[in-house]
Amino acid sequence: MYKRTFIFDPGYYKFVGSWAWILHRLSGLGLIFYLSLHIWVINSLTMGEESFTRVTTFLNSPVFKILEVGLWGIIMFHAFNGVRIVFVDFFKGSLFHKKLFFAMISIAFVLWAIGSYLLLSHISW
Amino acid sequence: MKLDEAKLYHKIDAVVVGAGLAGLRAALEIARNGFQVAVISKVYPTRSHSGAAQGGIAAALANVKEDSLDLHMFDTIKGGDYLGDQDVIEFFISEAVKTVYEFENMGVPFSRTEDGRINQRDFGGHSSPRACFSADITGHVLLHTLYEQCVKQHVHFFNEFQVFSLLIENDSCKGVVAWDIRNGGMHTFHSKSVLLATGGYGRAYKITSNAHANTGDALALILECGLPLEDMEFVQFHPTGLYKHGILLSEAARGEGAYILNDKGERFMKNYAATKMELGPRDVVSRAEQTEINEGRGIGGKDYVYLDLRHIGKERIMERLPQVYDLALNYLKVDAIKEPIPIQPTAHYSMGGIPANVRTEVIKDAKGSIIKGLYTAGEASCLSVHGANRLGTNSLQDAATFGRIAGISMSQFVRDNKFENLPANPQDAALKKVSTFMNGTGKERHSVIRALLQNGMTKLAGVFRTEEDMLKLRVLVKELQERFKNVTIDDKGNSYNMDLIEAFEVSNLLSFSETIVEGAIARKESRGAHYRNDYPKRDDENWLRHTLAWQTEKGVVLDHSKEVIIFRDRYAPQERKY
Amino acid sequence: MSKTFKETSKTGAVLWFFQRVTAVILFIILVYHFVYYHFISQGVYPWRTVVAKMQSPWFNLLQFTFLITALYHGLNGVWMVAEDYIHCKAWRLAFFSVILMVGAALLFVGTLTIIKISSLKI
Amino acid sequence: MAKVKLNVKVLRYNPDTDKKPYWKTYELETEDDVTILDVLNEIHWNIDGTLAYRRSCRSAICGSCAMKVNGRNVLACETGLHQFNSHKLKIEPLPGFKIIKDLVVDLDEFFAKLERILPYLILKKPTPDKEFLQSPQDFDKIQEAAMCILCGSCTSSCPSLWANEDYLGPAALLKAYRFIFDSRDDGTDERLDIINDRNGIWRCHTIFNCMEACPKDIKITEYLSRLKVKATENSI
Ligand SMILES: Cc1cc2nc3c(=O)[nH]c(=O)nc-3n(C[C@H](O)[C@H](O)[C@H](O)COP(=O)(O)OP(=O)(O)OC[C@H]3O[C@@H](n4cnc5c(N)ncnc54)[C@H](O)[C@@H]3O)c2cc1C
Ligand code: HEM
Ligand code: SF4
Ligand code: F3S
Ligand code: FES
Repeated sequence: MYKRTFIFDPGYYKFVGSWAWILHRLSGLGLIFYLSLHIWVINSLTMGEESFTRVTTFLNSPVFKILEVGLWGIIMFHAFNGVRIVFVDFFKGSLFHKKLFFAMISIAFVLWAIGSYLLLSHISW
Repeated sequence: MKLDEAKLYHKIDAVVVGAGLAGLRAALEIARNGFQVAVISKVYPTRSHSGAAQGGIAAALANVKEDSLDLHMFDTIKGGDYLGDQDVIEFFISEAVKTVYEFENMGVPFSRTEDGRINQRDFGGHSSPRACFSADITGHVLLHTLYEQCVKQHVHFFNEFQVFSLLIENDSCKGVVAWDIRNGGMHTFHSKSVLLATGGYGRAYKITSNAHANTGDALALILECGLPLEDMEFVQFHPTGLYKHGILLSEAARGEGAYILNDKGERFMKNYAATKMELGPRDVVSRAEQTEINEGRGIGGKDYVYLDLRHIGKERIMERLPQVYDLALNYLKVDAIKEPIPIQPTAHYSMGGIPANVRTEVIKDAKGSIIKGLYTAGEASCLSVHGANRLGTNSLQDAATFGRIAGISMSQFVRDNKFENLPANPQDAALKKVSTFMNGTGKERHSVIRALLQNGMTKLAGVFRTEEDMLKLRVLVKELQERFKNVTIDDKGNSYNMDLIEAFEVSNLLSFSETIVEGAIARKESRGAHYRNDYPKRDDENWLRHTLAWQTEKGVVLDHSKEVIIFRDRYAPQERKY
Repeated sequence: MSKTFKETSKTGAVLWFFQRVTAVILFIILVYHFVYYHFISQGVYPWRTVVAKMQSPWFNLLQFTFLITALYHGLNGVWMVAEDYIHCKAWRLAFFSVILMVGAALLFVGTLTIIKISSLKI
Repeated sequence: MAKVKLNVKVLRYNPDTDKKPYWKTYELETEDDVTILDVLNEIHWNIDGTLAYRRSCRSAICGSCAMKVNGRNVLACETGLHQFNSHKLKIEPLPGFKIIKDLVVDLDEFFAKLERILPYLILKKPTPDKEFLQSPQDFDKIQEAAMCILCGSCTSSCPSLWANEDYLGPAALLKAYRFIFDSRDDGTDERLDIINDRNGIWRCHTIFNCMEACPKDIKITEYLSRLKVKATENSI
C-alpha cells in the first residue's frame, strides 16, 4: 500500500470554505503574535514620559501606519469571518455559507477601507 | 508473494456468500443465535446491489388503506402468471409483515404517515398501497441497516473475496474456496453450512439495470457441481431503462403520469393496453416498446422511445422524481423538465436461479432431494415465489424474508451437525481456474467475448423470443464458449487483479446463459416475462411446470417434471388481465 | 484502527464553545477599541493627557476584559491548531505547557501594565 | 453525439512492482456522451487490462467508484464528460487514503471509524409489537443523513483528515448524527462520549470540502454543527 501525504493538496483548495479556513487560521495566528507584541509595547508606556514619547512617535510614523493598515485588514477579516463561523455553528449558516462569506468579506473590506483612510489621513507625511 | 498457509484456511460454522439483503439477513440471524458466521462478498457489503432498489418493500401492513394477506398473495400469484409455487408464496406472505416490523425495530428509517406509522405507496401489480418505503432509497437504507446490525453482532466479514468454487462431495456441502481480490491468494473456508446469496444475473444482457457485480457466479458454480438451475428462461425486462446505459428510471415516473412516446409523438400504449396505458404491467409495456422499436417507430428509427415528463411540471418533478431528473441529466445530458428522456427496455430481474425448498435448502432434482448444508436465498435462488414475473417490491421482501429463514435453518443445521472432512485438495479446482487465465497464451479478450454474448442475449433472447433467434443464439453461445478457451489476461499480478476477476465472471456468464437459452427454446408458450412470438399464448395444459436445467458433457439437460404447486380451490389459474 | 485514537481528551466541547463566546465578546470590544484608540485619538498626544484618560475605572475594566478574552481566545486558538497537527502525546503536553507559560507571562505583564498606569502619579 | 479524442492521465500504482505512483497517459476516442466510468472501462477492457478501479452499480448508489477527477472527488459513474470543458482528464485515487492499487484505495480505516461510533440503533426501551411511532418531522431530520452511500469522498477531501489520519471524518460523524437525532434511539450519551474527543467532532473546522465533495449533496457540515451544539449542551 502507498500512503500519499497531503499536507497541502492545491487541487482541493479552490472552494470558498477551505480558503476561509486557511485565511482564518493564518490571521488568527498573526493576531495572537501581534497581541503579544502589543502587550509588551503598552508596557513601555509605564516606563515614564520619555519612553512614551519615543513609542508614540514611532506609532505615528508612516511605516507603522502602513503596518497598522495591514493589521486592521487582518482583524476585519478574522472578525467578520469569525462571525460567519458563529453563524455556521449556531444559525444554519452552512446552508448559505458561500453567500455569507462574500457578504462578510464585503463588509470587512468596506470597514477596512474606511479605517485605513482614517489611519492614513492622520499621518503628517 | 508468499502467503501464510495458516491464514488461507478458515474453519467456521456457517459461511454466507453474498452480502446483499439476503446474505446479511441470514448472517445476522446466525450470529444472533450465537454461531460463528463469515460473510464473503466480492464487493463491500454496502455496495451490494440491493442498495439500488428504490421503490419499496412489500408487506400488507394496511397502514394507509385496507389490505390483507390474501390479497397480497393473490396479487403475487397473478403477477407471476401462475408459475409461482403457492405453498411457498403463502408462507412468504405470512412472514412478510413480521420482516418489515423487524426492520423498523432495527432502525430502518422508513418514511412515515402523519400518525407516525410506516408509510406505504402504490406499486405496479399490487391492488393496494403495500410498498413500505424510505423516500426513493428503500433498498439502500435496508442494506445499510442490516450491515450495521451485523457489525453489532460481530459477523466476520471477508470483503472483496470472490468465491471461485464450492466444496460439495456426496451431496453434502463442506465449504467454499474464495480468492482474496485485494492481496491475491486462495482461501479455503471449511464450514458446516453454506448460503449462496449472490444476487441476480442481469449482466448476461447488454442493456441491464443490474450492477457490474451481478454476474450470477453462484449459478455457474452450481452447474459446475452437477446441480440444476430452475426457471432460468424467466428474465424480467423493465420498460424504463435509460437509453444505452440501461440504468433504471423508477416506476414512480409513470406513477406520476409520465407518457411514453414513439417517433411520431404518439402515446402508443393506447394500442396495447388502452385502459392502463403507461401504467400497464412491466412485461406488457416492455413488449409494446420493443414492438414500436422493431417496427421502425423508435425515435429517429433507432432503438429507443421517449419517456416524457414535461407536462408534469418542474415543481412536481423536482419534488417527487429528483433521482429520475438527476439520472437523465447526469447520464444523457437531458433536462427532463424541457426534453423527453430516451428509454429502452432493460434486463432487470432474474426470476430463475438455484432451486430450493421453503426452508431454503438447495435441492438437486424434481423430487426435492436436498444437498446437505447448502442453502440459497435472494435473487440467486428460485423458491418460485415470483413465478414467471416478479411484482415490484416483492423481491426485497423475498431476499429479506428468506434470508431470515435461511439463517434459522442454518442455525438449526449447525447446532445439529458436526464438521465433515474437507475433500482432498480442496483448492485444486479454484486454483486451476486462476492458472488457466494467468497462463493463458491465446489472443482472445474476455471483454470482447462478453460484449458479444451480451449483445446476442439482448437481441436474441430479450423481450421477444422466437425459435429461430434462439437457435442462432445457441450456436453463438457455443462458439463463444469455444473462443473463451483461448482467453488471456493482461494483468498477471496478485493485487487487485480486476482482469482475473472479470475473466472468471465472463466464464460464469457463458456457462449459465446456456441454460437460459435452452430453457427458453424448450418452453413453447408465453408466460409472464417469457414471450414467444411463435407461441404467443399461455399453455396451462402443458406448461404449469418448472424447468430444471443441468449442464452435462453433452450439453444442457432439461427436466420439466417438477409441477407448479397450485391451490386449485383458492387460486386456480385465470386469465391475466390488467 | 490506530491506537492513538484511544488517547482521548474530553475538553473539546469546552474549548469550542468558549472560543465562540470569547469571539463574540472580542468582536464588540475590539471594534470599540480600534475605533476609539486608533481612529479617533490619533496623533501625538502629551503623555499626561493619555495617562489621565487611561486612569478611569471604566477604561481599566474594559482593558482587563479585553486582555483576558483576547489571551484566552488567541491561545486557545493556538492550542486548537496544535491539536490538529501535533499527534505525539509528549509533544502535545510540552506545547501545552509552553502555551500556559506564555499565557501566564502575558497576563502578568498586561495586568501589571494596567495596574501601573492607574497608579501613576501625573 | 459525436466522437471525441480524449487524453486521459491516470495515476497508476502496483504494490508488487512500483515504489511510487506514477502518471500514465492514455489516448482514446469515445462518444462525447460517456461517463468517466465508461472511459475507464474502455481503457480497462480494450487498451490496458492491468488498470484497477472499483465499480459496481454504475448508477451512483453503491459508492464504489469515488475518485478524484480533474481535481475534485466525484463518482466516476455519474460524472459525464460534458461536465468538463476540456477533453483532458486527470484521474487519481481519493486523496488522504492509502492506495492499494491504481485507483483502488484502502477503506479499512474508513469503515473501522464508522464502526467506532456504534452505528446501530441502541434501545433501552422494550420493542413494540409493531413499529415504533415516529413523526414525519422526526423522520425528516435523519432522512438526508441516511442517504449517505459511504463512498468516502467527503472524508478523503477533508484537510483535517490529511493532517490527522485518526480524525473520525465527516462520514462517520454524519452516521453518528443519523443515530443521535433518530427519535427512536437511546444511545445518545454513549455516542456523544465517543465523538466528543480529540479525534472526533472537534477536528472539524467547518472547512466545507466535504459538502463540496458529497455526490449526494448532503449538507454534512450543517449536521456536524448540530452535533457540536448537542455535544456542548451535554458537557457544559
Ligand atoms: C435498479 C434496481 C431497482 C430495484 N428496485 C426494487 C424495488 O424497488 N423493490 C424490490 O423489492 N426490489 C427491487 N429490485 C430487486 C432487488 O433489489 C433485488 O432482487 C435484491 O436486492 C437482491 O438481493 P440479494 O441479496 O439476493 O442480492 P444482491 O444484493 O445483488 O447481493 C449479491 C451479493 O453477492 C455478492 N457476490 C456475488 N458473487 C459473488 C462471488 N462469486 N463471491 C462472493 N460474493 C459474491 C455480491 O458482492 C453481493 O454482495 C431492484 C433491482 C434493481 C436492479
Ligand atoms: C474580533 C473578534 C474575533 C472574532 C469574532 C473571532 C472569531 C474566531 C472564531 C469563531 C474562531 C474559531 C475558529 C474555528 O474554530 O475554526 C477563532 C479562532 C481563532 N482566533 Fe479569533 N476571533 C476574533 C479575534 C481574535 C483575536 C484578537 C485573536 C488574537 C489574539 C484571535 C486569534 C484566533 C486564533 C489563533 C484562532 C485559532 C484559529 C483556528 O483554529 O483556525 N482571534 N476566532
Ligand atoms: S456523506 Fe456524501 S461524500 Fe460522504 S460518504 Fe456519504 S455520500 Fe459519500
Ligand atoms: S471538510 Fe472537514 S473540517 Fe469539517 S466541514 Fe467537512 S469535515
Ligand atoms: S459504480 Fe456505484 S456509485 Fe458509481
